[in-house]
Amino acid sequence: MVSTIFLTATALPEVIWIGVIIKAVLILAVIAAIAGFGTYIERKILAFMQRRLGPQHVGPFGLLQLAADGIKLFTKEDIIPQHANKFIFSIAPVITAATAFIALAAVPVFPDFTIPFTDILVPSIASDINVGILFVLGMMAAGLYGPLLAGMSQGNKWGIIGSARTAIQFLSYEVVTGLSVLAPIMMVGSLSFVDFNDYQTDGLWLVVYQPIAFVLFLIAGFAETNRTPFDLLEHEAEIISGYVTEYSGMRWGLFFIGEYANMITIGVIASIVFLGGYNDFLFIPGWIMIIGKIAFSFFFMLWVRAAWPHVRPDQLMWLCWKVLMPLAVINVLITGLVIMI
Amino acid sequence: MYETIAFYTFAISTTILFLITVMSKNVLYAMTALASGMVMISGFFFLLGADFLGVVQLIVYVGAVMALYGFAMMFFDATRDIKEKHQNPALVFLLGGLMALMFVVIFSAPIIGDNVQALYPIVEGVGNAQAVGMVLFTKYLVPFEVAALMLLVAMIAGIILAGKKMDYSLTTSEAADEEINVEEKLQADIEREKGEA
Amino acid sequence: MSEVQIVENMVDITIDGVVCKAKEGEYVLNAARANDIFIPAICYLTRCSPTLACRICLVEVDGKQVYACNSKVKEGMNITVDTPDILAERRAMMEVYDVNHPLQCGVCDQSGECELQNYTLELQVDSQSYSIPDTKRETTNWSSVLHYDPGLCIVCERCTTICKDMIGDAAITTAKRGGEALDKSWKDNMPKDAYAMWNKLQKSVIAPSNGTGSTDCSDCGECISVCPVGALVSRDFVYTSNAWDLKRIPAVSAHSSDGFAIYYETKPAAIEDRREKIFRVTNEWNFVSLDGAARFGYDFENQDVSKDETAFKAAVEAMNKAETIRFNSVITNEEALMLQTLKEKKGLKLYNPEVRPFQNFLKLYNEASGASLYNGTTDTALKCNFVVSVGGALRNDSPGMKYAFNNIQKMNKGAGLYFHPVADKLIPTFGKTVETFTHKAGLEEATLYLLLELFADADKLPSDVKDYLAELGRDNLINMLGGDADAFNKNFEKMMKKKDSFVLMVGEDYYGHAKAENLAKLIVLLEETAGFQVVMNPPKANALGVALICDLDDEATGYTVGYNENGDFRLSALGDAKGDSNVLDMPAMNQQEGTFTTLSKRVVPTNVALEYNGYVLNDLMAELMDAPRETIEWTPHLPTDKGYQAMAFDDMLNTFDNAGRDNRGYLLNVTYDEVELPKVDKFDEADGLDGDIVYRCNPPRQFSDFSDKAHQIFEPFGLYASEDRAKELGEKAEILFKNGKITVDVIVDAKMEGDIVALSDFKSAQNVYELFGASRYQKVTIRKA
Amino acid sequence: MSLEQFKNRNVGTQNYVKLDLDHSPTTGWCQFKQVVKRTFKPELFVGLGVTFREMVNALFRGKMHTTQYPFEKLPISPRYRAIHDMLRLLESGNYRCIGCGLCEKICISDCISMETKYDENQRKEVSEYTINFGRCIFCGYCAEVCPELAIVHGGRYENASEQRASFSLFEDMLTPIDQLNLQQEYAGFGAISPNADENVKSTPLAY
Repeated sequence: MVSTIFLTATALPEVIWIGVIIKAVLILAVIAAIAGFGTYIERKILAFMQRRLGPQHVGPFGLLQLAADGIKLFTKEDIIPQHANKFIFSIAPVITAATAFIALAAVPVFPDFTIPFTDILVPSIASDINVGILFVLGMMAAGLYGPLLAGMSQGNKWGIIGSARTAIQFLSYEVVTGLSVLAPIMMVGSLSFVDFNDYQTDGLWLVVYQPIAFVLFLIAGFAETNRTPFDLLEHEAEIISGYVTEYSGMRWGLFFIGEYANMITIGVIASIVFLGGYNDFLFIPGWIMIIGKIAFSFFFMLWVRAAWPHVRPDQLMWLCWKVLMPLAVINVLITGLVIMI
Repeated sequence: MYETIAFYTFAISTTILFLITVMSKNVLYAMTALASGMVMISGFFFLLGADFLGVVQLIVYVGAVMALYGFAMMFFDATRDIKEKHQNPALVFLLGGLMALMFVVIFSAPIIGDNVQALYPIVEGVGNAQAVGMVLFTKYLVPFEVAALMLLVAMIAGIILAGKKMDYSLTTSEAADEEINVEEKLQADIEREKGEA
Repeated sequence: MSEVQIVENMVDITIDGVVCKAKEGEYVLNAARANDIFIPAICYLTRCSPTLACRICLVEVDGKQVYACNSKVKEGMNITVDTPDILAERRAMMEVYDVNHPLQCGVCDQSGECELQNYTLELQVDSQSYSIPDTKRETTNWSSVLHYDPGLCIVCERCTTICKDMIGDAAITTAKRGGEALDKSWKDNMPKDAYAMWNKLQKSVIAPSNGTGSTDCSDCGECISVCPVGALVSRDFVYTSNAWDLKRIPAVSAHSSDGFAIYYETKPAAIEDRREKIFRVTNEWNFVSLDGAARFGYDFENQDVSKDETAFKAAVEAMNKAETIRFNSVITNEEALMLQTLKEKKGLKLYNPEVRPFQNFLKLYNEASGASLYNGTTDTALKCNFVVSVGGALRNDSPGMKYAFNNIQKMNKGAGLYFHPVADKLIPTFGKTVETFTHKAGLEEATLYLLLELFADADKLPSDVKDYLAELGRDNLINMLGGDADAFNKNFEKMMKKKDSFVLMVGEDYYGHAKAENLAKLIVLLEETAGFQVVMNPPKANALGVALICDLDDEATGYTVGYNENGDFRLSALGDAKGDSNVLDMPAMNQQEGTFTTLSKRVVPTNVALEYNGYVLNDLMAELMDAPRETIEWTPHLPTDKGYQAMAFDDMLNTFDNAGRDNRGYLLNVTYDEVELPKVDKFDEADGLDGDIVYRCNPPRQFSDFSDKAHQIFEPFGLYASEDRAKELGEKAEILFKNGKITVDVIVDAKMEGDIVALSDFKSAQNVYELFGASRYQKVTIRKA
Repeated sequence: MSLEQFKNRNVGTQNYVKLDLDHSPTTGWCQFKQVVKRTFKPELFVGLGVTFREMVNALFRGKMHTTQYPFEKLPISPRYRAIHDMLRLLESGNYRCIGCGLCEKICISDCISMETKYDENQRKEVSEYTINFGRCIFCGYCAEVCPELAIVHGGRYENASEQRASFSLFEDMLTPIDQLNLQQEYAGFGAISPNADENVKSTPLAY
């Protein structure tokens, strides 16, 4: 997909290559680090919510727990089960992680900025394709092949159940995600994130116009990122670890990074599409606003995990097809009607 | 330059992937190759600047192939060791030959491509999505609506097929109880017959 | 000719309202026990005389209080075990026993097998009314095996009784304790019997009877086994294990031919060594008394054996090559049968110098008497009242016979005659009516003629024998055999009073005797004309089984495989196979199951006590020819024409019943054919040997390499001599035989008398049998070395 | 912690709270009421609220629940049955164990074994003693049966070790002689009952 970046970069002549590369590196490095750091945050927050201390002993406040985990993951023995399909088993985690990062290519995280003392303009987005939102959703959909192939290739019944659940859960919620963002897209009239951001520069946040779409998107987002209460495909109490049952070491870590990157992506999309993007808010600069919004949505996901139990697969499907999808369709209809009038 | 390299990369990988899809007996390989092939095809759309179509290709086919995986999961044992052996070398020969021919066509494509005129050239300032929308709702309105109708029919048919016995519960319905009763009756009959004998 | 039957009159008695059958003249206590009725008793031992030390067996007979252990059964007796008076009396006695008895039950070696504890609970003693200051009593070691803790002793005198009445050593007795005298006020305040018992208890303690601190006995350890409390314990066992941890494995002693019933008691050797180890040997002491070898010679197992395939292959090869198999009598019937099968199928020679003369002698006896086997057993011998021992060193050769000889004197008011060239100081102590003759070696025929003269019914004797006896003259014969005719005749009259059953114990000397045939005929004559029942003492271990099962050859030729014996290739259970490719490990007797044929003609089963992982003889058989899977599958195939039964090993019982009947295994069938009285030869007085004479005889407790291997048996290999003779010989002596010489240590046997010295034969490596040939006496030259 | 509260085996006097569950609706009207009640009660947000409140409690009101285990330890009940201790006589420092073997006998998982010998003082001495903690089920019978209160259950419940052997030998369980003054009298399972004195029967002694 590298070529995509090149191609779109050529379409934006004022941005020089180096800026795009910086942005790409930033995304890769920062998001990967944040994804790792996310595990620490998650443990801490879940602990606090259960009145525990959480990681405590590696580094100050346990901050270096991440490093310890990293070392552990990298040095662990890489086990490939005897009856697994070795090739597929090996590439499955890579699919998850890679698609998560590729999706981020089309996501604007910061406002454009110039590196001080140089003319290098770092664009807000690595690749501002005009169908950005669809591209991100598409990439996240492609990312589902990770769990799917992982579960199928490992020769383990829990894996198979995990991948079966992947197939139904993602296929179903893909529909809800798409329909829920369709209404804002209709209002903005563009698929580009930058346009979404710009649309909200002067007006109110889109969440005010589209509260139902926002809630639907959040719910679908939980399902897409495989988070509690929809973490059916690796739910320990039922299916050991689902599709990651046989994974160990860094292969397992890649799934983890992919999951956290996806959480960030969902947070970014929610922030830009519904919560005003990286626009300045009163006196607060835009970049702080966007970080705050992403952080909140990340925190919200953890909060929900601490508070709510997860649902059964049949409840999940019932909710998707019988509640959320009709709601989304009605929402789209009403939005269309309002726009027409 | 980059387009050329990208085009050849996509082209070759697409061809090879689909060949694997056709030739492999391992359902996992076939399906995975099919899915990746679909992703590769979307690359062509991006190359041509048809971002929207590219993304649609991604979303639609990725989803569709995932449904196929569902069937694969149900019908095949993915973990079984499968020997990749072909009983019909003629077929391999034929497909190999066709592929070689295809490569020739692919390599000559840029030459031919020079002479191809776009039917609906990209209009500056008009988004990809709009362009597709405009074409769909003007020139191809009737086929589009017919296709939509067909999908609706298919959907309803699917619902009916799947939902035929939706209100029939194996655990609680009286019908099931009756079935059990029937079995009991049968058992009783058999015993009575035995007794008589 | 027929089996000796001792007729017993059965009478009816009533115990606690139950009508029982009992033998007339039996003690009430024994009658009750035989009928499964419990009468408490601490001091009484079934086969010994009543001690009356504990007085707990008090019962009421026809309204009168008597002691059950010493009142005899009469027709129509009515016995009440518990009356309120008796219960009060018994309780008082138990309380007295518990006075000052240390409460060390936690560490006491009796560990719950304590009769004091049992009776205290049985009689519900829950409080104490009596007290007296305690005396300090130090623990002592009486010998290399005996450990005595007087603090725990309740002076029931079971140990002294068994030592005197059964073992015959009388090595321990009661002694003064120097305890506090009882306060006279007790006499009026407590039951009479309890007071008397306490009075005695407070004054006495057990001590060696020779006045020194150590016992001078055969170290049989029977006193240990009868001790009801933890006062007497084997030194090796003190504080090493609790009784409840030990697994009891019923077995047969592998040493003497008595086939004593024993229990190997095993448990894992140590925390770090989980292999089973034998911790001690116990016995049913009411019915069997063991000798020192049986009790202490238990750890002769062949340890740490694994299946050494190269040695096995070598063994198979050696067996194929062999012309002779040399073995001894430490072997089960099954193994003997295997060897016999080898002989039949492969034409091998079987060479066993230990058993060969015995087998010959049995055959001679059989020809002369028509009986397939001698007619007596130890059990029947114990019921006789006149016992004669000929041709055997009773103390050394056969502990069971010695016990019987002694017990007859003590229990049956019996009398005894002991003929042997080697004088033994112990035998005369068995009783006043025991006469010993120390005759010249070689004059064994004269002994039997004297017995004919003394006991034979003159009417039954053939006239030529009668004439010959008249010609010899009784006094002349007595004097010829080293006796004093006048003194003997006087005593003999006393001895013969009220005697009605006679037993003749025949020892090993006769079997290899040059005139064995004549001796056998004379024995038959004695049997026929004087009503003697005869018991022959098989030389060692399972000699009788080997003699009956195997068809032995006179000499070894060619390539020889030795089974626990010397040979070109050796099968050895002695643990000397390590690193020697010419030796294959075999299981020792405590590592294998099988049957023994005992002196009492009983086929008894023995079981596996210790693990053995190597090859057994049956594996070799399986390799050489068809063999069943297990050794014990040979058991039903023991030769029935020799009296064995087709009984499977697993069907054999291994118990005694309450009346003391031996139910182990089965008795050999003995057949009797009518034959004419044998014609006996005269003897020549010149056959008596003079000069330096060596007698092939082991010290007590030593029988074979196996007993020697046991760590608690110390009797060394050597030349045993009386004190005087040993002084003459010095520390080491060289003995020159006709066909070789041997240099050995000279060891004093304080109980021996005279000039004849005894050379041990228990070490197979020393090959003493080769030096002696068949006879046990050899004229040699002995030099100081 | 006193022993008395553990000696109270009278189940039922504790303050149990019984769970009061709603009855499931029987009529249609009841079902309707239940649906309405559940629909308009923001239970999901109650859940979020609870967790958030607890977080605030933990972070700012000092109500953190964690015991930092290897550094902090909670007191354990005297009746807790952890790794055994072998006690010494307080007066002389000798072993209390007399080697009677009752613990070995009663052990239902057969994990105790011991070796005893006749020592130079003519007493029974324990020469080797081991408990196989791989098999021990910590039932406490050994402590209960011990007539000398020599083997007791200690408070050492951390059973990780480099080798199994570093637990199971007599010396490891024995009170170190220099810490004799720290040896606690055992209060738990198998300890003598508070009224033991009353149960002793006196016996006349002449001295």
